[in-house]
Amino acid sequence: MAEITSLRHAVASLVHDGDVVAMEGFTHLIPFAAAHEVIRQGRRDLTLVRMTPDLIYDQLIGMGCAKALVFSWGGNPGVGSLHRFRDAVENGWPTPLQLEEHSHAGMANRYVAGAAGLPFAVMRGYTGTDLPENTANIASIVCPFTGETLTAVPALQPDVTIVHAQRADRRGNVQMWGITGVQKEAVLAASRSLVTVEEIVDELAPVPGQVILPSWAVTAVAEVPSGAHPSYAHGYSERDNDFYVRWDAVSRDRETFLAWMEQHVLESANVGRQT
Amino acid sequence: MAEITSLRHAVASLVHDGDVVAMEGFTHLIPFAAAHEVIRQGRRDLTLVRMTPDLIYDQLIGMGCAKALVFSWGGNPGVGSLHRFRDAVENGWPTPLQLEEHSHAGMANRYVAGAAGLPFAVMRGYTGTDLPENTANIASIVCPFTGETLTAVPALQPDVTIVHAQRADRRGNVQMWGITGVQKEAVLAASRSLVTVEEIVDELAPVPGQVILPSWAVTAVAEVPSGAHPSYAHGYSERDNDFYVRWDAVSRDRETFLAWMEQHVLESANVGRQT
Amino acid sequence: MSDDWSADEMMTVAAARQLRDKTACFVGIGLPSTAANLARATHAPDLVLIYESGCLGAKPQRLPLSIGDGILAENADAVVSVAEVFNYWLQPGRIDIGFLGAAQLDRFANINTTVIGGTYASPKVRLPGAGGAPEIAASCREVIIVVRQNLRTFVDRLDFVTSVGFGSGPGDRARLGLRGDGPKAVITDIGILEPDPRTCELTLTHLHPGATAEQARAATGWPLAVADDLRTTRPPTAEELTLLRQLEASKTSSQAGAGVA
Amino acid sequence: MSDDWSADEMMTVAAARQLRDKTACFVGIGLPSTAANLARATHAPDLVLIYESGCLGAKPQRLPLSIGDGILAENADAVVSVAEVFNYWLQPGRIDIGFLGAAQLDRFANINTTVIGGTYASPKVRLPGAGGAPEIAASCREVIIVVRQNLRTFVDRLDFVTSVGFGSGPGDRARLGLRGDGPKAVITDIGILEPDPRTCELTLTHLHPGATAEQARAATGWPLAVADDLRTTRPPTAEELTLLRQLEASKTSSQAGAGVA
Repeated sequence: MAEITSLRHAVASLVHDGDVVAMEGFTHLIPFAAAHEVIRQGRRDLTLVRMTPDLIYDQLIGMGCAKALVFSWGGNPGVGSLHRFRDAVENGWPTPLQLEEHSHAGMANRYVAGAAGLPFAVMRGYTGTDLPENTANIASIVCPFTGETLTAVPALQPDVTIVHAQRADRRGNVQMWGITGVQKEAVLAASRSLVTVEEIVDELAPVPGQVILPSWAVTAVAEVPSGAHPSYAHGYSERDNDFYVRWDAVSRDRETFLAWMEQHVLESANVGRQT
Repeated sequence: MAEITSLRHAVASLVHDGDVVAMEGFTHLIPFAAAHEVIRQGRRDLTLVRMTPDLIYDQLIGMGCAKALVFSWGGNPGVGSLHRFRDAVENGWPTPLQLEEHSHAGMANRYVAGAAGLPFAVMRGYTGTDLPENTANIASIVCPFTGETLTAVPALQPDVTIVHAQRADRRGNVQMWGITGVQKEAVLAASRSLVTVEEIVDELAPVPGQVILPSWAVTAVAEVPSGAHPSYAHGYSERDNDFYVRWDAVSRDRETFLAWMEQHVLESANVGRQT
Repeated sequence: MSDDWSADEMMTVAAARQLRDKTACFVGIGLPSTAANLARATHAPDLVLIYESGCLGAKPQRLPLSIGDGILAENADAVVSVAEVFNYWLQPGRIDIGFLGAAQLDRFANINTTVIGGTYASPKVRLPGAGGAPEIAASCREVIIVVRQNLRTFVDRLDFVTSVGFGSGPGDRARLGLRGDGPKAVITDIGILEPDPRTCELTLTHLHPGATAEQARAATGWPLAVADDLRTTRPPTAEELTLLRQLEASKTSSQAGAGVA
Repeated sequence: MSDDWSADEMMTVAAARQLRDKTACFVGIGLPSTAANLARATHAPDLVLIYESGCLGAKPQRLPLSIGDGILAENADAVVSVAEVFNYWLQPGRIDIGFLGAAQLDRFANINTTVIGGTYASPKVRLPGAGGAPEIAASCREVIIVVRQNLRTFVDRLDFVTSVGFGSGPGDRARLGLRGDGPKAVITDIGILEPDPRTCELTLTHLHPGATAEQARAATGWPLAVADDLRTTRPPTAEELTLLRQLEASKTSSQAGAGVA
């Protein structure tokens, strides 16, 4: 059964230096507050896994928490580049960043395999592209019935997965709805999991389109209102699109970035929203 | 986009002699009325696919519609044997029935592979049992990353899948909820599909736990109230458990069975409920 | 056997007691479902019931009549596809206990639910088949088998291996790559059998009140091993019996009424 | 170029016109999303919009600002997992048209969105990467590419092949096992390029009003093939322009207001 605890305690006990950490949320429900706590606790040498690195990983990378990134699309959606990500790849600042690069379909299937307790997934993908020669974790596999050649990708099995959801009940059952991306698979694929939620309630009233993570499949739940800001929580908050636009200028310059992080994350208490 | 049509027309145009036909519904939403129409139209040499053959396939088998059965559990749930199924296997009556036998996990994964456009699925299963030596469609496969040996099963790709659902809208979008089993996968795996529904409505009000089959993924929709009887349609009707108990006596004897089918199915108009 | 309860009631109560609170249990219909719901009503209120129809954390208010009974979906934590139950929940080893029945059982707790007599292609008796059992037997952390003990069922050699217990003995599960620990107990109407830790062979460790080791031997198609410290099962408590009978009554009344809808 | 509309508007309108009603379209954010929503507002009211975030049959009331904009989920026929979008909907070839952009494009409509210059490990410019594009390019029945035409983008040789158009020419898609037909058109701010049916090489078939073949050649990093019957794109209608500008305005106003919530 999931432990209901504070964000600070959950991050301290679940996220260790050198871990493979997945934080998911497809535009929606991105666990920014938890990432900020990881930054405040000074985790290092993380292998960060995420389909769409987004601002959340730009911040972790720029603060030197990551040694590697496993991903499929690294941009500021609708705005442009992730400058900290680019600076790490192009210039090795603040430390070199090793990349393992896939397509969305590949990453999604890798989480599916992880959730299913299988060592790999089969898909149609990557064929004819330059990805296989630059990414070790892509292989061919032959169908034992038809002889057809398909693509195999290995399971993702993070040490810890962190997601944000709308609600949990007091037993630790988690409820999310709207666009739920690969969060369920990412949690089920991991050895440990932390879910931050907008609120903890007595009863989870059913919602159309909901995805439930039963308490016994989650390690820890922490109540962090606005914990997805500047992304959004369907039914609770809207996306802070201005923040995404402003981030371009903040992140473009190393000093501006560091000053912003110092003021808004490092000196900040455990709050969800910093603008 | 799905054609909205009569059950009679849909079966006549979609189900042909010799077809591979899947009718799914896990205890819930079993498309009995459609199966009765298949019987009335005298289809022959069908390869019937279904995880849990249940009374619906007992009737099709006893009426001589099937030459083969692909399945994972053939009983009258909570009651006992399927006597027509047993008579066909044990005595070849009314015609011999070729079996392809899997586990539930294997069948579910075969539908998943079919829905995903893959020729096979990978799973952990069957190992150490006598199923592989009696079922051609089970193979070993080696993980290209870890070297581990797993089990492969080929995709199910029925010529036509038939399911029952609670509702469709006038554009042919289908909505089902409650226990939805493998219906979505079975429909997506098939070349053609027919969905019978309790009612056709103007708007599909969202329901928690709903599964939607978009109109453009379905071939035909027919309104058949009580079309799942004696199984049930969550929110519309309850399971006719007495019927399942009574079926044991009806189906035990060939003549009693034929007389019952004559009276309740062959002479019956296109109605959902015959008791 | 006492007049106060039936052998089947003792069997169900003994099975329910095997279930620890706050564990996840993969439940088949019939006696396993009754036992699991009895456990939930007594010592294991937070037992997580998982049905292969897709219901995770089912909390039925009466006994379900089938594995896809609508009552299972109504208060479940989640209702998912059948593929998801097997792939995301059973296969990775998330489920603590699996409950199985058997048409035939051998000394290594391997199970047949497929065919009896004749050949596979032309059997004397065609049984329902595998259902979820092979993967439940393989992947649950532990397995409990509930089955009436008699010579038709407890056989020296299975006519078909549908689900693997300990295969042909020690080390077989590991060799086959089966990740759960295998059968932990076989609960019968006579007593309880547990695998010998060294040989994996089923050994009679408990007799239900009134039953005898001779009775158990006579109902077993192989030379039955009997534990040196053979114990007597604690008889059903008044509470267990009351709740069990309430559960059974809820099933009968819903069955009688179900045809009306 | 006329004073009445911008080159980007002409490009969006031309892209929208490529979409037939009652087909399913895999939509990326930005210009493809604008074009798809314009098509839905004009000649293709039953166009099925599919976004990789999991929204099937999205019917946004304003232009979405991101691929996971909540407005996409609100009136969608269904919202499914990202894995399901790719595995059950894209991979089996259920989606008629895929819309892609490009940072670099070659004469066989292969696309680079990964790195420019240097090496893969140490690139001059690190681009966002593949996203859904490789499998969209492989599995949609047809692909439409929307991209501004200039020498930086229309290159003789890609620095990285992220998504395959026609590979190195005729027969390559079949050899690679790619099941869709591949790129059907490249819509630019100058005109429309279509693959030659024989050679698969992109050929300029339409010029937007006011553009010239010389202008197109000068913006292309290889000797551009030009169709003998080079046609002029029909200019945007008043209705197309009005609706396009309303869509763009809805995006700006929601963007301005979105930070308040």
